[in-house]
Amino acid sequence: MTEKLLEIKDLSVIYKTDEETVYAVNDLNLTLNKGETLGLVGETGAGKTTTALSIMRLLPDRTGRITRGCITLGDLDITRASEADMRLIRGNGISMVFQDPMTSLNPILTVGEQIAEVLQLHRLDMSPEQKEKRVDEILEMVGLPADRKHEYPHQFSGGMKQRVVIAIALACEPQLILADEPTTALDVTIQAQILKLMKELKQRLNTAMLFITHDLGVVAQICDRVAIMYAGEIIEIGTTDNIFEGKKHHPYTVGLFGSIPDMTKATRRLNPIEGLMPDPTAPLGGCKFHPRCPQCMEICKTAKPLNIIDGTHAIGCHLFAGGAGHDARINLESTGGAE
Amino acid sequence: MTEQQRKKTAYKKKSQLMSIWHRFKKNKLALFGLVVFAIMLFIAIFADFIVDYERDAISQHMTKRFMSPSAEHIFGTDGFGRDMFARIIFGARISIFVGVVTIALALAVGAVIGASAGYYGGYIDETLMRIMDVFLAIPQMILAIAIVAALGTGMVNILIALTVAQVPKFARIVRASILTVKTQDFIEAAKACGTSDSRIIARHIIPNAIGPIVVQATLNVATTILVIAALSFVGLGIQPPTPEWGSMMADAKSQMRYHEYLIIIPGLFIAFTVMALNLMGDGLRDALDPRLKN
Amino acid sequence: MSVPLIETKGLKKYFKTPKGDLHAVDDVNLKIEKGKTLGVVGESGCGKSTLGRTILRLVEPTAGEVLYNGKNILDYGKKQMLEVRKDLQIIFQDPYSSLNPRLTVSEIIAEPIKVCRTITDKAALDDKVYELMETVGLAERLVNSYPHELDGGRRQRIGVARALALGPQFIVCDEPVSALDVSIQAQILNLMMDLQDDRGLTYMFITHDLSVVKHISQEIVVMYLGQCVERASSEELFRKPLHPYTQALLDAVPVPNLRHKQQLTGIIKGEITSPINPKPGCRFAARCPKVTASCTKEDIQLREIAGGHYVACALY
Amino acid sequence: MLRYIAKRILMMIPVILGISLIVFSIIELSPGDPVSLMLGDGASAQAVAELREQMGLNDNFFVRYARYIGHAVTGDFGISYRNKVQVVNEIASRFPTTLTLTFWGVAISVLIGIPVGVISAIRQYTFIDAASLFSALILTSMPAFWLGLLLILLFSLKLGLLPATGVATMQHFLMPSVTLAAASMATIIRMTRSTMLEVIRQDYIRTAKAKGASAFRIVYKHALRNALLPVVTVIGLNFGTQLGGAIVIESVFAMPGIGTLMVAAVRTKDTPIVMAAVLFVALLASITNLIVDVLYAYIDPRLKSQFVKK
Repeated sequence: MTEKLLEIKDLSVIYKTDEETVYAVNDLNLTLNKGETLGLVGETGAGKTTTALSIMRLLPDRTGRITRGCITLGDLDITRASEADMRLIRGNGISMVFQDPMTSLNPILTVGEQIAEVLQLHRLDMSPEQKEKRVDEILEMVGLPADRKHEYPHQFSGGMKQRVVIAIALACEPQLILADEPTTALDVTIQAQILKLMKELKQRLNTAMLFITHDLGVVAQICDRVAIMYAGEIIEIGTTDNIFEGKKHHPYTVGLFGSIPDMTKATRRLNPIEGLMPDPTAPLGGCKFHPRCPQCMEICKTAKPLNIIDGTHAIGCHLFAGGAGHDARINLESTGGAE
Repeated sequence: MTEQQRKKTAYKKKSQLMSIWHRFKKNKLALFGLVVFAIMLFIAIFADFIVDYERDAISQHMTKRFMSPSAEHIFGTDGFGRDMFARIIFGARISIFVGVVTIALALAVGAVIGASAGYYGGYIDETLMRIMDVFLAIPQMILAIAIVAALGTGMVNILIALTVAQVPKFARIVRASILTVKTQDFIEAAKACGTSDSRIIARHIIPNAIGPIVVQATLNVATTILVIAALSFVGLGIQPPTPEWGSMMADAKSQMRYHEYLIIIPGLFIAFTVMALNLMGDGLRDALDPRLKN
Repeated sequence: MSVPLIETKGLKKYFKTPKGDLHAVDDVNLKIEKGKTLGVVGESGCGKSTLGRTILRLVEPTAGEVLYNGKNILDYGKKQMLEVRKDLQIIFQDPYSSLNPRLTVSEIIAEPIKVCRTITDKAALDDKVYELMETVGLAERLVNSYPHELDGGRRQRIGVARALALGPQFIVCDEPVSALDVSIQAQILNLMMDLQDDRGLTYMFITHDLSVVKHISQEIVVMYLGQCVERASSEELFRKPLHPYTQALLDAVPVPNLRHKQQLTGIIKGEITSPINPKPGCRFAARCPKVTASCTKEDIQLREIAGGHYVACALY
Repeated sequence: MLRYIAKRILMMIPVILGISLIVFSIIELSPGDPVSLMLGDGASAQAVAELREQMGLNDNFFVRYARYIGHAVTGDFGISYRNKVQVVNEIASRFPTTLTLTFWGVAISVLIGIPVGVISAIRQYTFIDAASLFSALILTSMPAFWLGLLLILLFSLKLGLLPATGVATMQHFLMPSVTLAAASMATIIRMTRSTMLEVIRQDYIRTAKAKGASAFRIVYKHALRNALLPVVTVIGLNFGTQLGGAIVIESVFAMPGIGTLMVAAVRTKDTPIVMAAVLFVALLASITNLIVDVLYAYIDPRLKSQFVKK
């Protein structure tokens, strides 16, 4: 039996500056169940990071704004929570792991201090000795010797820094981790180490994870479900099996897979999607993908496509409108891990 | 004209100077600075057409001493009965001239030193920069005073003193901007097709390094104007009776209790000129800086 | 046997650092046949970029030879070098810093031609620029745009056009697609392969992405801390990797296919160290799961194990 | 750490020698003849020749330079041409005034400049930010001596609150210190603001936010120290400028410091005094820079770990 942890409904986020308004996320719906890993896949500018920052309510102060929708974690409506409540959630209920381990640690504090800080903020009942013990414990959990806690970030390599960032994220055993391209900046052998670590820790602590990446290979390794984002929308979502093995796909998903050279067989030409992402400052009517879509129809230019359910699999595309037969307005939230 | 050329002209090339100007224009403060400085420059250049140097700014009129500002003498007269307005506008000529020429010279010399150090690196860089470090260790004002002590006061000597004191700073700035550009891949791309050193410097390095240097030059004209005034104020700069803002204040210091305007007016002119240059420099930095943002 | 287009013999590049010599490229021997692509893979800091630059003499090597059509270009004087530069070009990783922001698209593409004076007539030069732009798929309306006005994919197309401007024989491609999104990456890869087919170009393709390198190259060199640890045909290397480092590298690549889902078991421990004053012996020894006493005694040479498959490992 | 300090001190020696060589050469260029200055115009040719020989002025440049340095390290900077006293005594008697003035100038500029800069950054685009930027602009644009004169005009001549000249009490130092502080305070405000704004945009600040740290904690624990590191360097470099400024300000407030001594010496061509004063000030500036550098290496763990062996 699965239990809902996080629910995003009709989320829209814009970045507004004096010159322009960027529509970063548009009517996004997503549900994440307890203990599950959901991969959020898309190219640069798809709105993946914006989604994560909205969940943390860490959008840039002056420019970023949630214009519509709500995000609920358990009973708490994050979009309406006070800043004080949010502070209690961050680092405690939800943690975040960032892309670049080189810059995401404070250069003038020891790694021990930086891990201990989360405990100081959220574990008020712990004595200083208990906190110290917990720091040692957590460092060893992420595969670093505890006595290195007195060292500064510059004394660690990239992979080790990312372990420290993960230690910070896990210190309070949160229900949800938002991992924003946590291995993109790392070399492949280090990436494999970190992925393995995250997978093991997640299982051990039964934490849910929203794993943001552009790498379908990484998704195949560690995700239970996958959501594919394009231009601020989720255009396809399903179990990893649905996405990697399923017969029906959104044309963008097809293009995305066609762009990666397949290591398992020899191909001479790749089949990429032609064209570029639409301009995020000028909202596009109909399906966001229609200017690049090889199977574009008249209806695609005007109407927003429906989300067609096929068990655990949903695709936002008119091509499948006649398919499995269902009502017009279908939510993605009920598609979560039904097996 | 071939068909291709016709096509090329159809897609007009946007001048980068124009786009910098467009961004600069948006900054109202910078535009204000530009206008103020333009006015000062205009006054300095055409001072002779506005007032007569000998009669108004130099000759003493003992009957007209300490006249408060009035319609006849809008800024009043000083302790020798000279028209303050005339002295102020000729003072503008000196300050702006010395300021601009000093920086131009310091920039020219500093650019040669900094560019050689930055481009060739290694031993040349090391030697030149250690020498510059020694000069930089002496506070600019002190170095200028020491040179004045050796050469004596007077406009040319002040110019030399201030230039020498500024060279190391520009050598450093030029070197730093060249080093930043030098590491970029497009320099390597140029080398890969056999581009000569001189062409790399002229076409690839200078156009990309010039921005921050121009900004620094503008801001340093401002500080130099302050230094000239200060040197003249303590009596080591431009000597009386030549009208200079700082020495005018030194003259008036003993009478300031009763004739505040003699202190306030020249000070305001310095402050406005310097502020105008500061605003322009900041505006220029903002217009150039945002890495040619999209 | 025909003379390879490019060959290096004992190529070394050491950089002086305050802590000692950094062995960026240490005794690399390789051959690239005309019209083929040699892939160079390795993790950051393995010296693959320096290798590419050393071959082009953008960095002067410490020792060794670089043979182009059988002649050592390191012996060339300035004038001869200028001539040979037309044949040897480079495409960079970073589409931002590799284009001079003060020049327009057409100026960037025309620059190598102007420098080498291969075309002096103004109109003919314009024609050539348009032709190059069309070749790489740049719309002609972009002719007077500045690089910062364009996206990463288009900028990389400019970089390709610039490299093609002098009609080169050989191009070093230094991670040309790593900074790009997958769909754009695929567009550029297709373009490069088409160009190779049309013009018989020879590539040295430097990358850290194993799936890309397999896709594009016929032969692959695996580098670790400045040394070449394995060299084989692309197919052979992926089918039968011999060096433990190559094996680890292949195991670590996440494959976007559930049937090949790795169990994340064959992961090697530890991290790449710095190649400053390396100790004798195999540089991978510290991380190697199959390390033996003989690994750290003396340097291990690259040896041919099977036809065209070379490996530097004490196990074979 | 000690090794680092020792190394830095050793590195200072060539710089100081360089400074002295520059200053010595500059002074050598001066056209005036010290002997005729000392003996007056009516001296006989023989007396002049004897004194020249006695002072060693006939030796070549390097011999004289070496002799000067040789004497200088023993504390002998020669005798003032004008009032025939030991230069070193003259400098020593004037030095405390200049040092006190500079100290207060630096203290005021740092104590006001840094907090204002920080507040300005964390309240970017508010009225406070605009006001502090505007004041900084005004302060950098005003000649310091003019500000001094205006203060005298207001507080001494009009209101009669503070003494206009002299150094007798702390009150005497108030206006000069504020005047001296003004310009560098403006520099510190702008610098602190911009580094603070830069630091706030760093990834590790986002990490801190994601931990649930409060805005206040983020500023004082994560942003401030990182932002202040470059500011510390600027304060050190500014010290030299402050010393230069002190010279002018001493003139405004008629304070018997190195500055007024130097100005008078230049006017009367009292070369030994000018040389010694310039050397002294440059030395002081170099020592301050050294202290700041060492301090910096101590605060910044990235530098510290290079020198401290565990």
